[in-house]
Amino acid sequence: MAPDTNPEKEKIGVYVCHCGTNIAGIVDVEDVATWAGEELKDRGVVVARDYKFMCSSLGQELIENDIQELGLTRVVVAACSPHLHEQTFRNASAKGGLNPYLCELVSIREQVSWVHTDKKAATLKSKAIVSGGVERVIHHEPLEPLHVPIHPASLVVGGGIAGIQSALELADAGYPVYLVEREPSIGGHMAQFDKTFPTLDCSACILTPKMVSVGSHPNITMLTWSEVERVDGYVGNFTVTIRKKARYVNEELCTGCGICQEKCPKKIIDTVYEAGLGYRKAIYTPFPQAVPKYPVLDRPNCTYFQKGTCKACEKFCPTGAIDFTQEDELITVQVGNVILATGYDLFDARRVSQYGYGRLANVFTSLEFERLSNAAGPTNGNIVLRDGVTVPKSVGIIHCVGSRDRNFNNYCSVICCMQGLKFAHLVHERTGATVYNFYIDMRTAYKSYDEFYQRVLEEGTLFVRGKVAEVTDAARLPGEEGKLIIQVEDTLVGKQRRIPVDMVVLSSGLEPRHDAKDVAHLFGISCSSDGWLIEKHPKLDPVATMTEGIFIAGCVQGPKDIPTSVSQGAAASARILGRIQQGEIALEPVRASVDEAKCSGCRICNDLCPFSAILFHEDRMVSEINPALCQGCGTCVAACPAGAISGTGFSNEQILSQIEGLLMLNLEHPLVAELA
Amino acid sequence: MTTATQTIKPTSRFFDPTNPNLRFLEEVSAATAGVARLEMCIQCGTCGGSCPSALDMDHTPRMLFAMIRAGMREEALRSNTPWMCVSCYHCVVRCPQDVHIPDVMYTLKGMAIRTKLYKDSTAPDFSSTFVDMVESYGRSFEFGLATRHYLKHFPLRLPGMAPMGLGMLSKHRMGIKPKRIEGIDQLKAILDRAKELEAVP
Amino acid sequence: MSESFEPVIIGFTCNWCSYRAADLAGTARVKYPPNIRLIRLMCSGRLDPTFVFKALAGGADGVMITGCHPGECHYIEQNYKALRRYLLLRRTLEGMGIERERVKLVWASAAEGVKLAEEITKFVEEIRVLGPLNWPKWPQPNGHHIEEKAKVEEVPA
Amino acid sequence: MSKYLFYPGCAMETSAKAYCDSLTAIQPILGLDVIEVEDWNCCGATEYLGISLTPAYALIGRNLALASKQATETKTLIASCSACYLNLAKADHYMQERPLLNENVNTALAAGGLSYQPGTLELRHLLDVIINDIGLDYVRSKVVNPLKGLRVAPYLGCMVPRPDYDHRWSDHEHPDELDRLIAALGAEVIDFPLKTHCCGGHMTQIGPSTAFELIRRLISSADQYQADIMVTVCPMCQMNLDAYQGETNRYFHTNYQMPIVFFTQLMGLAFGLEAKHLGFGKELVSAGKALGRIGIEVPEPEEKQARPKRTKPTGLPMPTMPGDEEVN
Amino acid sequence: MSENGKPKFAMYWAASCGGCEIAVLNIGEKILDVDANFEVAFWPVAMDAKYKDVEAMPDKSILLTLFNGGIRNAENEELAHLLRRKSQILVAFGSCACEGCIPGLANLSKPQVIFDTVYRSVSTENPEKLEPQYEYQMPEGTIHIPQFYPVLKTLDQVVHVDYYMPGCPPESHQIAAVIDLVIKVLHGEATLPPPGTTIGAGGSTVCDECSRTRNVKAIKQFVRIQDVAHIDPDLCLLEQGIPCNGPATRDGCGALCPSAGAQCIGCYGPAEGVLDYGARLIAAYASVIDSNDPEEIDRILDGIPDPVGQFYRFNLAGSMLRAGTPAWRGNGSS
Repeated sequence: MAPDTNPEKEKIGVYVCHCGTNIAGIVDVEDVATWAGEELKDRGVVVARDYKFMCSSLGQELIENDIQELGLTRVVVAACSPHLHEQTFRNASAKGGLNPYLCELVSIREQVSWVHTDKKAATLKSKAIVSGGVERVIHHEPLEPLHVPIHPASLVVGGGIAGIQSALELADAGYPVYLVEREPSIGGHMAQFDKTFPTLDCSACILTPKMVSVGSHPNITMLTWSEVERVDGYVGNFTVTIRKKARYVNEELCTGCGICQEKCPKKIIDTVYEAGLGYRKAIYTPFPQAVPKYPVLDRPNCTYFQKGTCKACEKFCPTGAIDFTQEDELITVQVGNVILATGYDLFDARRVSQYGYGRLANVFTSLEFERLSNAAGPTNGNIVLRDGVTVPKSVGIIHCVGSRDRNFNNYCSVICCMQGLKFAHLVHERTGATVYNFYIDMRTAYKSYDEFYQRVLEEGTLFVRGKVAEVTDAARLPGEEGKLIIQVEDTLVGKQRRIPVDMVVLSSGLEPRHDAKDVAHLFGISCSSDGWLIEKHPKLDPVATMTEGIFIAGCVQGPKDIPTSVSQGAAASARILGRIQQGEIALEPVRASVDEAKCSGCRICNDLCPFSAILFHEDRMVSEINPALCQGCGTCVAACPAGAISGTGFSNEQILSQIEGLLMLNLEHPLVAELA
Repeated sequence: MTTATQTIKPTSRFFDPTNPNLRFLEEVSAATAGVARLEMCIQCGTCGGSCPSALDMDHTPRMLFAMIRAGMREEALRSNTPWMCVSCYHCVVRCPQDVHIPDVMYTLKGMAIRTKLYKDSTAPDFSSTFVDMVESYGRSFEFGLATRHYLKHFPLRLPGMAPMGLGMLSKHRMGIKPKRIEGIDQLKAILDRAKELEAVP
Repeated sequence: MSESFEPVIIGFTCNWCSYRAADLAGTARVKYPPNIRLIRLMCSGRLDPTFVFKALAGGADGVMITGCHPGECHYIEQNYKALRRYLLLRRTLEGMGIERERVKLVWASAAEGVKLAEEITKFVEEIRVLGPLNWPKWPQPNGHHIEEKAKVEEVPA
Repeated sequence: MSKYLFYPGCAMETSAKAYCDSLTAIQPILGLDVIEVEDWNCCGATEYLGISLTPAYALIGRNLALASKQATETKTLIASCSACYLNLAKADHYMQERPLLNENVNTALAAGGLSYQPGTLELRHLLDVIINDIGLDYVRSKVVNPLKGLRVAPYLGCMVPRPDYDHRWSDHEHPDELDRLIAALGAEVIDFPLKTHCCGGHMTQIGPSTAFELIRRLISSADQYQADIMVTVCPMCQMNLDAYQGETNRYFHTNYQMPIVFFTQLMGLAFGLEAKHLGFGKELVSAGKALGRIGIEVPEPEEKQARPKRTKPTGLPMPTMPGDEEVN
Repeated sequence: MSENGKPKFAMYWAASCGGCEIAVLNIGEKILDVDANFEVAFWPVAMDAKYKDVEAMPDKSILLTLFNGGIRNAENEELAHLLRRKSQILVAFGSCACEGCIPGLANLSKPQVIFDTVYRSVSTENPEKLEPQYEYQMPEGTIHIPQFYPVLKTLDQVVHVDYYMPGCPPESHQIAAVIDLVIKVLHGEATLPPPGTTIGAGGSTVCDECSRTRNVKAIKQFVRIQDVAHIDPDLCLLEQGIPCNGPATRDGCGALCPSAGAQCIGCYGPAEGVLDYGARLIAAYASVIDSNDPEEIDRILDGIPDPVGQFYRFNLAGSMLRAGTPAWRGNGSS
């Protein structure tokens, strides 16, 4: 054993928190403290106190004073979860002049008083937990946080509104940004919309200026039609490899005049920007305000590439910018931090077959409707049936399509209610048709959202509370022929209704990108079970992730509306700016290291590290761990057959002693005998 | 020590055990095959919207579940809703909460029969007639069943049905003699044992 | 087994998922039996079989190992290492005559406070059925107790 | 050809004689080798469950137990009746989901010296086996007499695609398996919107007016699409739609004459077997008129265009559906 | 110090095979140095001796005692205490004394089962079904044989041990080195290592001395060595799927087995500071299994038919659990 960890030498202070009645209500805290003071003397406990609120300034001073007056060398606090107050008590210890890592916080609230009902058993368990903490803390070593420098450049992945906002914030603050977008243009889903709720400003009008300033910003390097291929390194110093897919258009020469698109003979259904409702050419810019203005040649659909002849675009290009010989480029950039803003996919409404999307011509998805109602869309903003001419006289809008449904996605997609209301308004405004909204619960919880609901009510939209059972064209009653019949229980009436309409719009939910898991894996972060990327803390740290230096913004983290996406974009940037200005960042010193004398070079550990922190020295035949890359999971420590790898903060001695402490009292204790 | 055994009984966690009304919900869930998930209903009405016989029901399934939740035991058991269920399973595959609706309907029928709370005896009788047949022959036997049942419940419709009945007979689509399985005693033994088990809650 | 038998169980939790699940169970006031005592590791991949031996030899009747769901590990894939070790460990314990049910691996995400509580309740009952392990308390060659190695102790027969 | 255990169900011997005969007739052609479960009993239909739970499942349990005793060469048990199929599958499923149910059922079975371990058998419907095991290519290869010109409404009913515990069907609402089978026989399949809607089930017995409405919906819809004939996979559906069609007409003062036959009967015809060996003539609404066309070239009727067929509009593109190609 | 001025040396053979004694003799003429520098006070194998003679010696009068073998019965334990009392330096000599070794594997079985095997199994010629009795009446009076313990214990589980010398048996060159050291100490040319140290062995593991090339490991299958058609002579055995204990086994033997083409079976015990030898191997092997699918992992693990034998062949009595349930639960209590 390391000499500095012998109980005779250590002076340990134990502090038991009442947390008001949160703990004291179930656990006899005085008893726990007294017990620790007496029974754990021989383990080095010199003082044990209980106090109403240890986390209060007075509680903290208690610790500071004892450290100074009694010369404590270790501190154990029995209170709430370390995830809440570990930092608090480490700071208190530090103020008292003790290395913060010599303080251990054990949880007797989340793990005892809140989950148990039997006072005696709870008190007993608390004692066990305290003795576990004492045994553990004996083996703590003084540690210093690791400091790593922060590279001033940042990477933003995804050119939707969240990514755009992030990029602008960082760039305006004067730091370089690489913005990577997989489509030919930035803009994301917002660029497909016509109006935005609840204010109904024209989406393009508010988005385009932002897109333009991204395009022209001196600090922003925009990489569209590009994808991140590889990420190495760690917070402060990532090396990112980006594939810039061949555009077959020379960006130096292209003026974006658009003649190539005009002349291109190949017409393709545009399933991305036009949501499958319109057409594009094989060489195209997805929409007129696209940034950058250069078109992209879609190789698999290009007649020349497939058949070897055509080259219409090349013939007609006034500046000779078409370059069929172009190839993908791999670009490598150095960045200190990353923001992932890769957005969402629209739920595929074909999966809800009872709504007939794909089978029944006049059932539309929300994105289709956005294009339909968009002045720049395939129908120039005329809301018509799929025949392209007929204006609907009645429209049914169905909420919660694919959301709040165990058959598809459990979660609420947040935007669908407001989207449905927006559609209702647009239909009403543009066609004067009768509009029905079918909803389970109307969720309009945000500034001036409910006012919009009021407005739509006022406009005379008909609301039916009930999840639509099916949409069919099987006429049964008079007046149903040739219509789409929406069959639903009007739950407020308690009767089944069949409502014939001309057009049905499905307010489809939001889903994680089909490749969200790969992205997460690429950047070393994790997805929740429903596929959204997991934030560090759902309430207190929504834009950071468990991996230092990787941030998330917008729908990649979960369904949300435009204002929230924008706020998150800005928030993520603010977090990064703070660090860039610090110049460096302090990391938890929970790290593994190899004792070279013991290492036999068996190489068992070499492949175990997902962060490639372990390298093998062929010459010395030993393995070594790069502390900056090491994330402290301890897998190699557990795996080393020679016991040559040790981990700070979670060493074998610490854990084994904690086990011993926890088992010091078992439930056959007299206390328990009485209870039995 | 008691805490260990008292904590979390899967069904009781969701409810306030001090409210007797809620017991009915637990009762129904417990008496249902599979895991009923009745407590998960969000009252969206998918079931009522999907149900082919909803129009003939006193209450839509959704309402019935609300009544069960409210502890309206008698009203719920008197409702004709369970008897109108045709077991088409549209509701169950569409239910966003995966509530096992048809099975709950079966449970309610059973409860109604035991407590004699059904309004119209047609359906219960048909079921029990059918079951009697099965229990004494091991097979169902349309002719006997149809005649017995129709005589009792639709005497006026019987003449109207005659052509159908005769047609079925002439085309040998109905046996006149019931067919009995060999292991009928074995079957009886099994069913008797099962009934004893059913008796204990 | 005497009615009063209360199993002692050591639970190993992952700092990122199951430990947070335990916190969540707390904040949600979900109840579970007090028989389990949790230890926080950074990751289920940190789990050294030594810890399990230590717990069983030290008086625990069962050990529960918890980690992030496959594919959701905070360290990308370390929970799979835990899975592999668990499977081999179980076989070894069986070879020593210790019921495989005494060591259990459970996946619980940070959101699954209720699930964790249910799993703990289930496990406590399972161990209660198995009865006490009563491993002889021979002193362990560990850290500051090393001197105890010299103590002569009786073997229960 | 692989063997299968077979649970015919009560109706096969009586009301669904046609189903039984036609199946027996096409078996050799399909190389479908079935062993009937010995001394099987009624599955309880939809009735027993409503009386009491444990006995109902014990009743089904006996069949599963008997079948599992015979399950030496195969673990697959096929049922030809949808209700039987569902009851068997459901019992097996719930016995796994609810240990208590499993315990009770087995305690009951023990009284008859039987036992059943849920999950032992694989429960499937005849149609599923023909589509997925034997395969449409094989079926096509056996067609000598394509049913050209016959407009068929494929009617699957409820209990085959729902609740579909082990996800055998392409869809709960609009599965295309039966459509593809009929198409393989050379017939013209109408896109029947109510293909999985309810035939009225036991309502014909306990609430005729309800049942008649459900029957009307199906028949009239099939009629709107100008189907010559409706095909079912379930004795109960066939019985309700065929035997009660007359009553329904009287009730609504309509005069539908929609023949309802089993898919196996059409397969028999397509395989060139004689109608009389396939149980034709047993249906109350005669299929004679519709069958008149079988075998003869049918001249395209002029008013074909007038038929309400779901046409893809020309204006805006339709979303592509998975498997669009092969279906059309 | 004895009258002839030579310090006393003792060696005792408890529950073990005797290989250790041979190993000592195997050091060749070095044995003469022993004789030159020591007076052999007690060495039952080498020379006749009586326990009472030892008891008669003053305490601490023996300088160096090499104790080999585990503590299986009352006699072993009695001698352990006796020699502890009489010796200044007590060395747990060889795997048996250090960690139980092969005799320790008996800790997996109840004593009764062991007796049945020894006195009643087919391999035993015992027509009268004789079995030793702890007490036996003779005309001369009652005679006793030592009590048999339910489990075998390592030496340091009954008395305090100054040094550990692992190996089954310890390699002769290591023994020689240790003897040289002690003699140097006697002549004041060296000092003893701190008590509790493991002597006559290295500080790393066998791989350190193994000449086979090793790479990053990803194991798809485990095979018993006799089932391998062709063994690559230069490649790490573990990478060939052969469960080699080298990675976890203390070095000092010069990687004898691996160089001879056989897998290391772990006779030198755990590396410095390791608390449970088997645990290290379980963690190491499992970590490098190349699969995330429980079924497949289980299939791979089937390649290790006897995990306890694989991981605890030499170490069971010295491991954290020390025994299997049957042994310490005696005749099936609970």
